[in-house]
Amino acid sequence: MLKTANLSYKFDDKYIFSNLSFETTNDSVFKLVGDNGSGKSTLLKILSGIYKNYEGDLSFSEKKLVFYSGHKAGLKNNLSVRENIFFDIRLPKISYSQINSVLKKLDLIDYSDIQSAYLSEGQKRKINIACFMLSTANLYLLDEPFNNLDRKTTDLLKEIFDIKISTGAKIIFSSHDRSNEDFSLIDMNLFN
Amino acid sequence: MIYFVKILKKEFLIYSRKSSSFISPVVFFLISISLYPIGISNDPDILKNLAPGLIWITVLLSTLISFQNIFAEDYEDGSIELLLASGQNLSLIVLIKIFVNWIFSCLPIIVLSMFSIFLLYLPIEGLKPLIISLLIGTPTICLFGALAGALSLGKNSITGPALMLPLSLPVLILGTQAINYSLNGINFSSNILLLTAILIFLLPIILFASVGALKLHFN
Amino acid sequence: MFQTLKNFYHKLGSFPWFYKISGKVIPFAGVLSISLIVISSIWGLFFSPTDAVQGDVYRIIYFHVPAVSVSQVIYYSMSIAAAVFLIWRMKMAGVYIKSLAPIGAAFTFIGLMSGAIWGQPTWGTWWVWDARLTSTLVLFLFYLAIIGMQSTFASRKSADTAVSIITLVGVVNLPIVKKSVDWWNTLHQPASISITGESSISSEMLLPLLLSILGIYLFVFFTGLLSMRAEISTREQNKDWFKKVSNYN
Amino acid sequence: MDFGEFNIHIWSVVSATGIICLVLIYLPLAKIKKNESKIKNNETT
Repeated sequence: MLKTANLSYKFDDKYIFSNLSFETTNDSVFKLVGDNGSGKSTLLKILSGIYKNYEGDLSFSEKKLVFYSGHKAGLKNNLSVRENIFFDIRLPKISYSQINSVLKKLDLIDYSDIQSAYLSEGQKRKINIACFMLSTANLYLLDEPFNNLDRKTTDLLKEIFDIKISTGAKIIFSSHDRSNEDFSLIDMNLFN
Repeated sequence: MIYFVKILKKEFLIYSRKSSSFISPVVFFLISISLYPIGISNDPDILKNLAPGLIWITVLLSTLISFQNIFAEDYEDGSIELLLASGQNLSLIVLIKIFVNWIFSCLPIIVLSMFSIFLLYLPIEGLKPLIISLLIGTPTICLFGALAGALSLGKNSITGPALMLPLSLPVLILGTQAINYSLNGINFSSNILLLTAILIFLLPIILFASVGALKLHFN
Repeated sequence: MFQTLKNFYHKLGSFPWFYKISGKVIPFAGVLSISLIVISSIWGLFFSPTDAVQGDVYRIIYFHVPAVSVSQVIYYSMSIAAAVFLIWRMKMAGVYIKSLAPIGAAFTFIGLMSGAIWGQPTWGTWWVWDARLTSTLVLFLFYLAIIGMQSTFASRKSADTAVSIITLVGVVNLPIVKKSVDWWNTLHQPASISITGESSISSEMLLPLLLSILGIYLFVFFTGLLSMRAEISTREQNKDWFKKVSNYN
Repeated sequence: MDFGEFNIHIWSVVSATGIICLVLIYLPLAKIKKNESKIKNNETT
């Protein structure tokens, strides 16, 4: 559904990456690998529509419903966990029972009425995963989703990947872990 | 549409939870207003003449504190990135943010400015133009504040507020003049009309400019 | 005709071309403008007749009027450049705004300062809050804001765009400021003082004035080219053409 | 103008204007010189 041709991005006069060409036709999950500063986050931001000043072509074959998750989760400190999910602008209208079932899976149900300022970093990551679970998008762009996750949550996230794929969605996520786990690789180092 | 209602509710909730957003302008306003008689003079005649200008300038300065709220936190926590990724009409979102900010930072001050009747001996016939001119003038100031806030995002520089003050000069002049007119028994409706005209004229321009300025940080 | 204009536009947008041409033009512009300013100043200060009403102090006009007029022209030209930058993304327009803003601020300052020094002996006051003076002051504040905004952005392009936005907002707002102060003033002060209100100027005084205006405009052209050149030399430091050019010199 | 009489108003304007103009010329010139010599130093080392 997504196709790029000679995609380049420059900050002032310096190219972050150049002539990136790939296509997401057959596979569902893409792992974006590359060294620090190779432009992984930048590429995800371009694909999600945050950065618009790219060069080259970027086309979507069907109507895209993007779910983007960056380094910053967009959580509001003075909203509770439940409110943060309920008012997340990436999600469609959802009910509290839906939120509760997701929070249960993530072991966050006891914290659902606590303001997110009092949560640990790992728990804040889990709120973002909860939004990921509830989303009905067809293109997921996740910036380093597996970073600093415990074993259990990592497994859960992989499960969610499978569920999302079964609905026909595509997932592109970045990682600096090069070990291949049956994901198609997009190697940023090749495009510099 | 559901999307914008959601944002509106979210903004309301955030502002109402964040007590500093509406308490600090109010506290600043009340303290300044009660300092003027001590600092300048407690002579009712002198204060009466100065009251329109003093109130307007104090309102201007106390709203200044709140303009950092409009975008700074959203920028820090990544919400603006999510808004941009959503592909929705950003100018409407910015308008909602300015509106909520106005309700929480300007509206309480406008209500409290009635106290100037006691504290600054403003004659009672000046109250009506004071309230009306503040109600119509402060949204324009919030617009300028949003532009300044969007331009100076991520930096705690003085450039932002400093930029906004010369821009709001016409509003200040027309606002104080409306009160002075009514104190002198002159019809002040032309000033109110001009303030409205400025608001309507500048609303799309400044909104457009603020959205542009906001996008500049994601380029 | 259109084609030549288009070619010229493209050439104007090219940094190497500008750097080459400005290097040739700058010495002539500099010599011409400075000599014009010196001639007009000497003429105005020593040889033009003394004013019947104001005495010798009126000679400040040879500095005041050119500075004020050029400071406004610079702002309007900057706003045109801002529009060009925002519409066609011409990099040179960004360079133009950034380089001309300090010059504009300097001349606005000269205008305000000379006005105050002139006002003191003639009106008996340094400053009057009338529309003209207030809007010049606001103009000065806008220049300062434009200069201050340069450092707020990481990317050069974003900074240029932000500055263009402020410049355009300023150009919309300046007439409003001027008009509103006009209305405001009608209540508070009777029109007792006006800068241009004095006797119509004689040709012996007018000639050096016109000369000094011409000189200042040329001077702005000269320093404008110079600081654009300086700005380009900073921005394009790592470009091959710039390395080549600076090694030849 | 009477050469014997020193008019403080005029001469303060003249000197301030002169100084500002000189600064306007000097600053960009210094910047250009610095940037160009920087390149030369980098090339030789």
